[in-house]
Amino acid sequence: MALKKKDHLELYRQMVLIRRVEERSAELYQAGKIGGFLHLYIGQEAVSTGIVSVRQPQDRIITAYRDHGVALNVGISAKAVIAELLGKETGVSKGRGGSMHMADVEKNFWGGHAIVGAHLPIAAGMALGDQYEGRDGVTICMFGDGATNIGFFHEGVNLSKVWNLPVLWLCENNQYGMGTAVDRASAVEQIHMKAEGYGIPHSRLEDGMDIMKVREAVGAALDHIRSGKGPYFLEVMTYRFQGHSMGDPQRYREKDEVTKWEKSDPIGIYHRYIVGDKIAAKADLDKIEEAVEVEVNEAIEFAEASPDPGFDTLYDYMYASKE
Amino acid sequence: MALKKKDHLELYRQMVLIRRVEERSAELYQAGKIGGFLHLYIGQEAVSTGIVSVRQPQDRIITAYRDHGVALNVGISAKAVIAELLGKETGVSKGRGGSMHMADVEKNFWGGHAIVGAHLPIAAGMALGDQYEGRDGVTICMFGDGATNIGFFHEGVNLSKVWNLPVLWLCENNQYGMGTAVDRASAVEQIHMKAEGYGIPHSRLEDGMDIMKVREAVGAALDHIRSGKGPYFLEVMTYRFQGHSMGDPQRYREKDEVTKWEKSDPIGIYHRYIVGDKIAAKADLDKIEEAVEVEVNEAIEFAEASPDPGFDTLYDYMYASKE
Amino acid sequence: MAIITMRQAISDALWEEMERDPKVFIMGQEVGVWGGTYAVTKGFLDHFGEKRVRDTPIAESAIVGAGIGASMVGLRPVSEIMTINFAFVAMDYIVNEAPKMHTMFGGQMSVPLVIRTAGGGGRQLGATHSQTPDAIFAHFPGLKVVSPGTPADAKGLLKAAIRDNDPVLFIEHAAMYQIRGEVPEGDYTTPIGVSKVQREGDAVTIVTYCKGLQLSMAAAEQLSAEGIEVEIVDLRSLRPLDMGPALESFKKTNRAVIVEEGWPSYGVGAEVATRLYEAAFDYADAPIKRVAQKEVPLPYNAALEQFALPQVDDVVAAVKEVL
Amino acid sequence: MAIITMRQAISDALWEEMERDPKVFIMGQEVGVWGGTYAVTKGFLDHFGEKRVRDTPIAESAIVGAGIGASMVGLRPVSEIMTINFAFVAMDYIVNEAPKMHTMFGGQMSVPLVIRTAGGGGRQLGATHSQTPDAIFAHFPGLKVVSPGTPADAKGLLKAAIRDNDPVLFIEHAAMYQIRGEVPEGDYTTPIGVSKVQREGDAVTIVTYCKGLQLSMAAAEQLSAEGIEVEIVDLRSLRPLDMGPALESFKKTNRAVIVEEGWPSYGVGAEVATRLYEAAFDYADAPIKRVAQKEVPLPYNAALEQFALPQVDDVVAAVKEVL
Ligand SMILES: Cc1ncc(C[n+]2csc(CCOP(=O)(O)OP(=O)(O)O)c2C)c(N)n1
Ligand SMILES: Cc1ncc(C[n+]2csc(CCOP(=O)(O)OP(=O)(O)O)c2C)c(N)n1
Ligand SMILES: [Mg+2]
Ligand SMILES: [Mg+2]
Repeated sequence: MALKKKDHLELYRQMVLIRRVEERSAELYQAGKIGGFLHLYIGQEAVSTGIVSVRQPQDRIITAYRDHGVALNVGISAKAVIAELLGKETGVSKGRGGSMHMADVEKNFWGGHAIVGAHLPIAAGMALGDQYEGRDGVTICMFGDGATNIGFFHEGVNLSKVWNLPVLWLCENNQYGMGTAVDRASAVEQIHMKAEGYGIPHSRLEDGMDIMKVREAVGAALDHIRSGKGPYFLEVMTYRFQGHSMGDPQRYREKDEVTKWEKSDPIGIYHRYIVGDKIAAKADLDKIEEAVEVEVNEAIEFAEASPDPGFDTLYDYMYASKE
Repeated sequence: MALKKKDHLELYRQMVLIRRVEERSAELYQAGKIGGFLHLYIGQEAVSTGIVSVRQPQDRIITAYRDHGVALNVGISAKAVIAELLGKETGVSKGRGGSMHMADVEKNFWGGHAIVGAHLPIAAGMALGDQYEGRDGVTICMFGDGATNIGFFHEGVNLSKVWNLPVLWLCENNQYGMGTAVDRASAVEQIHMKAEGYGIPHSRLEDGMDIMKVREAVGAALDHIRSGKGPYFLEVMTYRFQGHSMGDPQRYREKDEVTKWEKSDPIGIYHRYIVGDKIAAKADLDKIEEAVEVEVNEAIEFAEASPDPGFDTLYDYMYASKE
Repeated sequence: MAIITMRQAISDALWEEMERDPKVFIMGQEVGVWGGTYAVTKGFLDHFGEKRVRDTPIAESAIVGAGIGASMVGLRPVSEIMTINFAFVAMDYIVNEAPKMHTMFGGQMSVPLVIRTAGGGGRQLGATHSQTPDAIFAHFPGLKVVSPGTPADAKGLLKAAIRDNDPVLFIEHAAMYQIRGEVPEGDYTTPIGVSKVQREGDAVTIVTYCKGLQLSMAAAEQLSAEGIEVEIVDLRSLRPLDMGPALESFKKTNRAVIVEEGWPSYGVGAEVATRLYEAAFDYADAPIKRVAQKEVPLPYNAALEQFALPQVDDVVAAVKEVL
Repeated sequence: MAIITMRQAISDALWEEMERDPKVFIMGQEVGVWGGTYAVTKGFLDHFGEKRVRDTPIAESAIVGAGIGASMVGLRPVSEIMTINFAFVAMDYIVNEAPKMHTMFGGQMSVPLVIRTAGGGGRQLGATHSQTPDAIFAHFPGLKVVSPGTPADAKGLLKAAIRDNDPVLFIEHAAMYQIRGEVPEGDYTTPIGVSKVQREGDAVTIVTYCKGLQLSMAAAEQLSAEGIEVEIVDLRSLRPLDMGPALESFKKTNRAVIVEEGWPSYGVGAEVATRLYEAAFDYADAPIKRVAQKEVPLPYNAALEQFALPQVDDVVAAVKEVL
């Protein structure tokens, strides 16, 4: 699937949109308008953008609480994302979920899950659903390096192989789980090596800052799975530029390390690629950035003007069964 | 550590003792004198006997609910074992534990645990205790093939490598977890391959019916660990001749398969080895069998004559803290 | 009406629902080849095949987690946890995933999952395998908790649970599969969250459920012989908890005894008693009494275990005390 | 007496106990390099070193499981579960391993383990991260459950917990680390299982603990201004549950309100109310009232969340209702 100019511009737009929404969210958080946890995806945009850009509509996506990237990639509007962050009724999860719990089932995006690793067996179950019904969708399950140490990981991944489920296990190795570096928490530093214990084919993409490489690696993995060969395990190396959540003292890493990684900013890399390869002009990209700026401003206005959920709605989603 | 004749006779005696205690226990169960679950170790005697024979006194042992073998190997008397099975105050766990919960802390045997896989993190903690205090004991943690699919396994084994704990992970692969054959539950059939996911050295002993081979493999593993190289993962192939517990309809395997394996009876193999190698005469072994017969008879008498725990003792072991 | 066992009633419910709806399937340990550890699913594998009768690894989190995932994408799984004691292993899924999905994403997702399990003591399985911790699951809004006391209710409630659009924890009693009772012919459901008067009387109100119903019925016989007619209200569901019939009865008898098999502290009796007082304080002529298990982990010894469990005599005594 | 924060009090208790006894150590996520997610163990790593301040993988079962193992062989671990919401992940260890060891093996083993965790809502963390499920842990005999409401008690109780020979679940409140209170100088312990009158009065007895104490104290101020003097009993431990002071107070005031932050159904209030009625039925002049959380998983939206949580006004209103 060679990308046309407009496709590149759209992917670039998504990455910038994620970045801008999050930068502004950080401000809104500081201003006390967003509460709870706010886990920024800044630095990792190439990963989710690359993944979503190669999936088919029937491929489900499910991820952890660091979910703004996927949310915007699948097409949830900045309005609905920011309104959710502000806890408004117009938020994508109606103000119930907040930062960690965005989902849009219509867009085949299944959340946003806050208990580390717990969504892996759930993802296996979704893949089972597709297999059971004879649908050819792949469930793409994204999780962090830290999540690979919890028992849920083991049970979910093992089951996927035993039942040959169409699931892509996609580890975003951003090198820390909160303040714990991979080698201080995981017996193996090459996370994808864990797949050996499940007989699942695996690989590591060393450069997850380059969206083109992410697309390639994920595309190949999806093809593998869709051809009926069962699960695949892909580790993508990346880095988060901000703290784990807001208010992280970041005692666990040197400023230098962050600065070094910031040189591999995925947006910068893509910008250089697009302009360098003459896919589009700098001016095209500038225009996108301006449009995103406008869009985010509007989204914030929309969100701020939106109503809180009414107290009378407290029990609205208690049960799916209507008595 | 070359074995002397008397050592061989002692090991032979232990294996026959396990066998005889369990055969009689099955009868006591049928007679309604033993309740609950009764998981027989028959067929697997070479494993626990081999392990216990090469451990040092400072090496802890912990296992699952299929624990009569280890209990007798570490030197808990047949009396205390059978009394426990009968729920008597004179039982090794004072009638509180039953078949699944035998332990003798004085003998560095830490049970007998009934929640599948849950004792693995506990074993890691014990090994941590030894490491913390600078003691050179190894914690030997035995578990079944089925147990390797639960999250506890993953968390315990991973931690052992991250902290370089002195623990021997010893998987008794008897080829079924209840009625589920290994390949129907585990993504890898070679269970020891799971150690790859933790960067832990591993091997499989194909013939766990031969106590001499078990001794060799376990001895080497213990040496490795005691030398400070961290955990080791050893898979030992074996087979249980009886059902999972009493009353198992055994729909999951053919009679033929059992019959075939019974030809590799570990006691028969050891018998042939001892007599064939002229380590001792058949008459010596006959004498042992007779003595065991007497011992077990006496143990049953003892157990049957022993008192039930009094109702006034119900709260005796509620708290270790005495107020 | 046919008289059948609890086992048969539950088995029939599953069978009929699987025949009715191809989206219904079963997964759990030993549900297939073995036919269910309590023989509830005997014959299912042959009839429905491996796709719909799925043996799983020993991985309770995956069993419930995958059930959640499959249910979210349109299937109707029945995830079986062999005994409620292993539900702790899947606790996060039961109380913190399944019950949260619907509300947390603003109604986008639903979890039409049934988690079947068997609880209870009295089978000499020791401290870890003999619990009746039903109340702790009922603490969580979003989860429905059902525990039938008769074959008819078991069948009707299980069918209702399978057709329900919310997660339902369905708690059977491992020592009650042999009890018999009349079961209506044909297809029927019994509504979740509706209590039922199982015996009429005017002297004392007994509120109970599951095994407690058996104890209470036996006690009622004895008491009747002495001219004391108790009214027995069977809660059947612990959440939603329908206090209607219990309250009505209490307003008539002015005396109540609550019978449960689990520990009293923070148990079912506490909730029911408190609600009776809250709604009918002026009707109480005597302190409401709880009959429950003694506050110890259950010992293996048969006599001691029975001593710790609530008995018919305890119910009789409690009724006389409140009279 | 110095006035310090709850955070400081807890930190001091840990520090002093680690200084006192080299067998005391801490393990959990982010306790070391990060300094504790709530900054309770800031500075500990530098002072005590990696051996005694152990960062762990995200593996709650291993954190508690290894704590159990280490405690069984003589250490005094403090296993930290970042928030009580993740305690479900380690549920088997907390309720089915730690509390069973001592009794199940007839007193041979003990588990002098402290499991520290923080619970509570009100921080916009959404449905999975905001719970106060304390009651469910207190359901299990063999486990001690402590939850302090003041800095002084936090310090004394944590020290007592560390010196206790049984497993103690120590529940802090994530929104209370900043509260201040007088704390005695020097080394002291506060006995586990002893309630305390925190405010004297004669109008109504308020029974509460942890965050509920704060709400109740604030309500008492308001009520006092209207001439209503409530007596406040702080349970401090949920198991063992000391009803002495509450009963004595109730016999004096004849009216009671129970204040807890968690859901009412099958919660703390139910147990306390039932015990008050059981022991002092004739003293009750009005139905005992419960003030608790509304029966929904907590939403993210700040206003809606607060609406669902019990407030000072709710306590005031409840007191007036029972008057
Ligand atoms: C079961 C559980 N334990 C602990 C936490 C707290 N926690 C939230 S995020 C996180 C780190 C996860 O790291 P990783 O999986 O690498 O993802 P990343 O944050 O780097 O994207 C932890 C420990 C949690 N949410 N769930
Ligand atoms: C967490 C948990 N789930 C299920 C069970 C029920 N159960 C007891 S033994 C067993 C099979 C274990 O198989 P394996 O580990 O291979 O040991 P083996 O019985 O073959 O010695 C199962 C499923 C349990 N005790 N604990
Ligand atoms: Mg990470
Ligand atoms: Mg096995």
